[in-house]
Amino acid sequence: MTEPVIEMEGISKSFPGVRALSDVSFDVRPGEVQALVGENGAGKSTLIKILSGVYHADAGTVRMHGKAVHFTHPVDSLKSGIAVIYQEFSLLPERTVAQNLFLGREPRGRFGLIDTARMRRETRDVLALFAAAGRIDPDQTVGSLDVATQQVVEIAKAVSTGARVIVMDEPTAALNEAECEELFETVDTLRERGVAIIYISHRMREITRLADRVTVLKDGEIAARFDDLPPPDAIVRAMVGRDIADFYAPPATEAEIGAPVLTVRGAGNDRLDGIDLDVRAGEIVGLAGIQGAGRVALAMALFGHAPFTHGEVTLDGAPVAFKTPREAIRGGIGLLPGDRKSEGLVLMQSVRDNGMLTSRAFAPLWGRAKRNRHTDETAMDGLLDAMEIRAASYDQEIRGLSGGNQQKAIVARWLSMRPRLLIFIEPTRGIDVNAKAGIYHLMRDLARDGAGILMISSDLPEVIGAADRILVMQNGKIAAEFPHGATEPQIMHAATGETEVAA
Amino acid sequence: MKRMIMATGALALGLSPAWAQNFNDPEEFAKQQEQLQATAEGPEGQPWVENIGGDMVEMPGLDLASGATVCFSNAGVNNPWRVVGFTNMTEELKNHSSIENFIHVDAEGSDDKQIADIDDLLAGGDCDVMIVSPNTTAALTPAVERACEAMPVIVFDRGVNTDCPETFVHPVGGYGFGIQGAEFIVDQLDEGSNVLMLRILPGVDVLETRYSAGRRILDEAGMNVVGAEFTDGDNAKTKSIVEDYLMRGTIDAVWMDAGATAVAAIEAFEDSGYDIPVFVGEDQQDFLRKWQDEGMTAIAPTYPAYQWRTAIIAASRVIEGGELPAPEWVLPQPAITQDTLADYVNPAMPPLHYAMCGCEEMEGYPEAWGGN
Amino acid sequence: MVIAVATNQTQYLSLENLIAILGRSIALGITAIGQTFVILVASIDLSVASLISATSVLASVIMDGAPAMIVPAVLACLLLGAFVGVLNGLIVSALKVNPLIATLGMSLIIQGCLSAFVSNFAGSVPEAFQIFAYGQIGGVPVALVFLVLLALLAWGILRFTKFGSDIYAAGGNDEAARFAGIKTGRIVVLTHVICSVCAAIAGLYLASRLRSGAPWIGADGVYDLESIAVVVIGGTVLAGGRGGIWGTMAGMLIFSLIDSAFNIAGVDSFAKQVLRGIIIVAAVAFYAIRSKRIVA
Amino acid sequence: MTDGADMQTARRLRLPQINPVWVLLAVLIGAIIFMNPGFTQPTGYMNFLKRAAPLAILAAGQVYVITSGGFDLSVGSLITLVVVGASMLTNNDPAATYWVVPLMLGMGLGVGLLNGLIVCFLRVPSLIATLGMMITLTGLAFMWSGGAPRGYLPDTFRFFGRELIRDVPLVRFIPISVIVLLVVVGLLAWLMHRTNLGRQVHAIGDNPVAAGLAGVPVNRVRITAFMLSGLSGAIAGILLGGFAGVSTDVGSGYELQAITAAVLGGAQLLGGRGSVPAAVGGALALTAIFTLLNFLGLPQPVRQVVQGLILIAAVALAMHRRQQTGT
Repeated sequence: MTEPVIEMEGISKSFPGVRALSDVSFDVRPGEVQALVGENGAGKSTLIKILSGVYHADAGTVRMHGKAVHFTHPVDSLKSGIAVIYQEFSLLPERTVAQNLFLGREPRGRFGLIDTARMRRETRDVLALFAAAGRIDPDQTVGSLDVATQQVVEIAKAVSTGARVIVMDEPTAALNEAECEELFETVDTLRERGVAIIYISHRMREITRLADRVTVLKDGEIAARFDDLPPPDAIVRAMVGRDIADFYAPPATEAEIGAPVLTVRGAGNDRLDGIDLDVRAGEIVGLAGIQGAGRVALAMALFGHAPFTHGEVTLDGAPVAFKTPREAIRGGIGLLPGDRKSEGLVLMQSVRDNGMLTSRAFAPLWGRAKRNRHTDETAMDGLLDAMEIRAASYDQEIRGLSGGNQQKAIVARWLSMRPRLLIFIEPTRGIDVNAKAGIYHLMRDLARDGAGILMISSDLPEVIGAADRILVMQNGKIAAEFPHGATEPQIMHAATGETEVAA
Repeated sequence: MKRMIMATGALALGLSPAWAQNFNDPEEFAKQQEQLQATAEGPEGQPWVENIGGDMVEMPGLDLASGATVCFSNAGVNNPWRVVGFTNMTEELKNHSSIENFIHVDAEGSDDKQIADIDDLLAGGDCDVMIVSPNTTAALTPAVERACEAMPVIVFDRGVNTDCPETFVHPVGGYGFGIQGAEFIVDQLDEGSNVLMLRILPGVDVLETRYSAGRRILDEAGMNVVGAEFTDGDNAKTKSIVEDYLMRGTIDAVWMDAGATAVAAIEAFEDSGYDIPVFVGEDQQDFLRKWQDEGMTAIAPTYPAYQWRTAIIAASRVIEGGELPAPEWVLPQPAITQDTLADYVNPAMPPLHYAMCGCEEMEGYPEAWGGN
Repeated sequence: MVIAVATNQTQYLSLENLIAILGRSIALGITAIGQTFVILVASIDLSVASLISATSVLASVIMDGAPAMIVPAVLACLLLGAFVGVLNGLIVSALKVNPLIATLGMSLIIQGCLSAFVSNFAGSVPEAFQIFAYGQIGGVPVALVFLVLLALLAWGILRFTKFGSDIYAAGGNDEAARFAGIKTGRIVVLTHVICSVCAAIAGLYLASRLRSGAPWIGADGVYDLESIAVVVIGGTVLAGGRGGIWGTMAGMLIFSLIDSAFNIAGVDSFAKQVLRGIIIVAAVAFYAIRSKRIVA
Repeated sequence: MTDGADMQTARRLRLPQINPVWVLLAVLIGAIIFMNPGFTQPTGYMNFLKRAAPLAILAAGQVYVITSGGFDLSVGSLITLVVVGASMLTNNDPAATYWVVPLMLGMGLGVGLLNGLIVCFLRVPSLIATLGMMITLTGLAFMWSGGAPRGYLPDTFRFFGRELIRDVPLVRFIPISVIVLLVVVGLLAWLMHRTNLGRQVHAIGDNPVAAGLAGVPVNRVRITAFMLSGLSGAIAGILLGGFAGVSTDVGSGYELQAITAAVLGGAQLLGGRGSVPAAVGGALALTAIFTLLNFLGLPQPVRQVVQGLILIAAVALAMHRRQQTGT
């Protein structure tokens, strides 16, 4: 076996009031994919930040090729060949692919000026490694690329720096199945080229598909280390410290499913076409499809954010045509956006304020903030308590909470409005396993109370596990429908339109 | 070597106050003191065509096929005095058929802009005579020199450092203003009385000279100047400053270098429950009315706005030919006193109308000046 | 504006006139070039007007009419500019003070220091230095040539150098730039230095043009707000990362044209001000309305 | 971050809860009293409050716009327009006050509405939109009056800014403007901190996209914030006109002072955080600084320098604290 590129030994790190890592040892070898798993807050990010020089460890050593190194800045680690691909892309949308790839280390030509020709040429060379190369023009601005392609650029950027170690932090968070597969192939390519890969993910399927070894972190300590690929159950058990038998809530019984809450007939706009859709009371409808298939566009059309231009929509039997989110909310629709930080939360406000945001928005502008027609502070606190949100106080700014607790606060926001139809977009993105289960059960409880639920997710096991019925979108149309219990390949085929028409 | 030291000092922004221009010129002080006493030559009751002790030059007149175009580069109409003055000017134009076109460009108080304006006029306009009211003296000198090469130029209000213009129209000056006010205080009060001096802002030559003259006379008479404060010409600030001084002690007289905020200063006494002391204001209607209504002991030195008429008159003499006081046309600078107060108060006029406008007999009076 | 130009077209479009129009706004143009740099990194500089006053005074005091002192005076002004730029940059990047507040504070400090020592025109500029403002090369004013060269240099820096690329990166996404190894703090400081040095040059130009420096010339010209308006009208976004020099130059040209056209059309200066305000808003709305971003 | 860390920070946050602006204000008042014991007399502190009232009201309005994520640079010129306009309209007719005052308040609301509409629907950043408005309003004030004030303000109009209620027990007298200050600030503070409007102003300044998707009427709230700022400008204008009479540059510089006051009070530029009482505290502190420098007999330039230093220091300190507490 080859020598490790990176060895981290006895790493400890404390922040004021909390011990983030204690005595963690970790290594990764060339040509392997080392999966790093753990719940949110388990210390994965802290470990990576120490590796990349963002934080400094209180104790312990980091060795690269056997030599102790001290990175004081991410740039140091980058120069030594460690590249980190963060969840939030670090690309500049206004600049070209080539400019982004060589950001901060542009090749110089005469008089120290940037050698644009060489930059373009080398960009093409690097991109040639990737299947997506054909879709990318080095002179294109990154902003004009879709998310998956942007990620390719991001990885290409890491490769072009000649990185020997690439850290991928939940790289599939924004990708659909087909794109995930493309990414996996890219990872395989990198592995063959002898790059060491640290792969952080919550998704067991990706880990079983990719990982050579698995390290599980829990509460800042190593909970388990697998030198061979273990069965997924073992990983989950190590992560959460117990078995999760009832990870997904049980599907709806026939008796629970009621009359249609929402019907859509022949609706469309510039991104959607011929949408026919029913969501019944008590039912969770999963919406699958690749990125750009129109799932989010459909949600935003229903929600009035980018309305339908034609077709008929009824809500509880009454025809509706929402032109703004406000109208949709007033009509009884709620929506949990896919990007919590930028679309869901008002980060500097308190947990309670986040929970009461929508109910206040529909109360008189000059009315008292403590109490409105939908809820009041006591009721909201009760709701937050019921969801077991962990916060020092509901007066605390919400940005200090973990992703799962933040998501619950947004759910509470909608619960107080008692919507007829609730649309979840990527409800568990970036949320740890325990919290995921909580969200699934919440959705089911809501459905049982008679609401219709539309869930958009790029995580296929999640769609399969949580939904009573699965719709697959492709090219702005609903391409197929499956009952609970459909398999991943079936859905994949319908989403990509590669094989037989779904039954 | 000295300059190097200065340079080092300046680098640290430690510019020595010695660099400030000299606003305490005893010769000029004496000259203006004398001019205040002098009798002006010219028609009685029309101070805007009178002049004090100037030489006359015979203008040949311009040989023009049609009516003349007069271009006016104005420093700005950014204060009420200039507004009144500019109205005087446009009304005066109606008396001169020889002036067919009048082009007015406004520099909005910026030297840089005024230089560009003059260049524009030289390049694009077809001016026959140019009137310049310079924003500042030194900065506008080169532009005026260039203009002189192209056409006859008349300068008024502030001067320029060149004698190329046909004439420079101005009243007696800042020292004269300062002298009139301060001498009034000295006449009214005993030695050692408390005098508060209120100034608009530092650095403006016409205001600095008023202050230096006023200060000199007050000091020489043994008055106790309790403070000299800048008000920025702001009513609220003026009132606050006076209130603060009243909390600290009595004030027997207030001397002001410009009267725009005089009423606010008076109100500070009223609102704090004090008698109004001896006041030096200016010829704004609101001050004059207050003076009359409250029966104050006051004087209003003036910086007559009628000089704006004189500039047009000078231009027309250049065009038509005739006698022109040159190189300077010094206008009389009367102060309004208790004896003449009634002649100048006019409730129909706006509060910041300058009574010494010499405009009462003009055709558009009072509507053009905002009166009723 | 178009009507005014049209009715006066015959006399308006002479070469002399065009040069006069361009020459109106040299100081504004120089300042705006510097302002473009700071706005590109999502900063802003409100201290340029005071700095222009300070450097004009400094130049004219050091020169004090002596041709031999031109070089030291110019150097001193550029140094002062660089110093203020470094301070602004450090307050913004190291102390993390909102640039609007930081440079507003700096502006007050500079103006205060300046007014403490001078209250009027101080010193004088020798004939030789007046060439900067009044000299001509083949009928074209030296200052105009200088402005064009400065714009070309700025364009070259932004387009062809690593520094230029770093500026767009730091303005577009500070974190991404930092993780790419770009020392964004240093970039912010450097752009502030460029901005302040440009303001210092504008101060030198004004000293040359006015033959002396005075502590109010920057404030009188409203170079702080006008330079920002020019940059924004030129399509550079206040949020940083997008825009360029030629837009700024176009913005400057628009301002000059407005001024000249209003002068010729004889628009009363108060109405002129109203129109100017409306034009600034309209020009920015013209760009902004097409972008979907929510602004505040 | 783990939940444990959350609780830790929350606990530590509770200690320095008191806004530093009150400490600053207390120190300044102490210094003023030391310099001038007369300040403890009603004439001293009532004059101080009377003088600070317009700025305090302005800051209370400005904090709405700042919290909503914008700037309002137009309030200074709005003050000028109100004073000049009122003098033109009343024309020294005491009876005119009764319709001119509401009209001026309406004009303030109208200017705010226009600012809001430009920002919301023309998508012009508020810095530029209100800068354009500032230039335009100044021009309008001059156009309306022809460059110089044309009328007097009758005493009925000046009542609010100039008159006192005498023979009040304990304090001897209360200026009307101090009563106006208390009423307006109380109202604005209540609106900001007790009503849905206030919470939503915070929300749209914090994250306009999220607020919009949560159903917050972003444009309506933003426009309301601008209108309240405009209204506060009009009220400040009525007080200033009453205090000192008519001039054409009454309002100049007030917009920056109002922003400074709000920032001293801890309002976060670009939105999401702001407090009306603290902004008023900022305004009082700023006025106290000027008063103190006045007592010290320091010349104007020094005052500028001190103001600049305090401005930078206040924000730098706030940023430092924010980083320390990790919030």
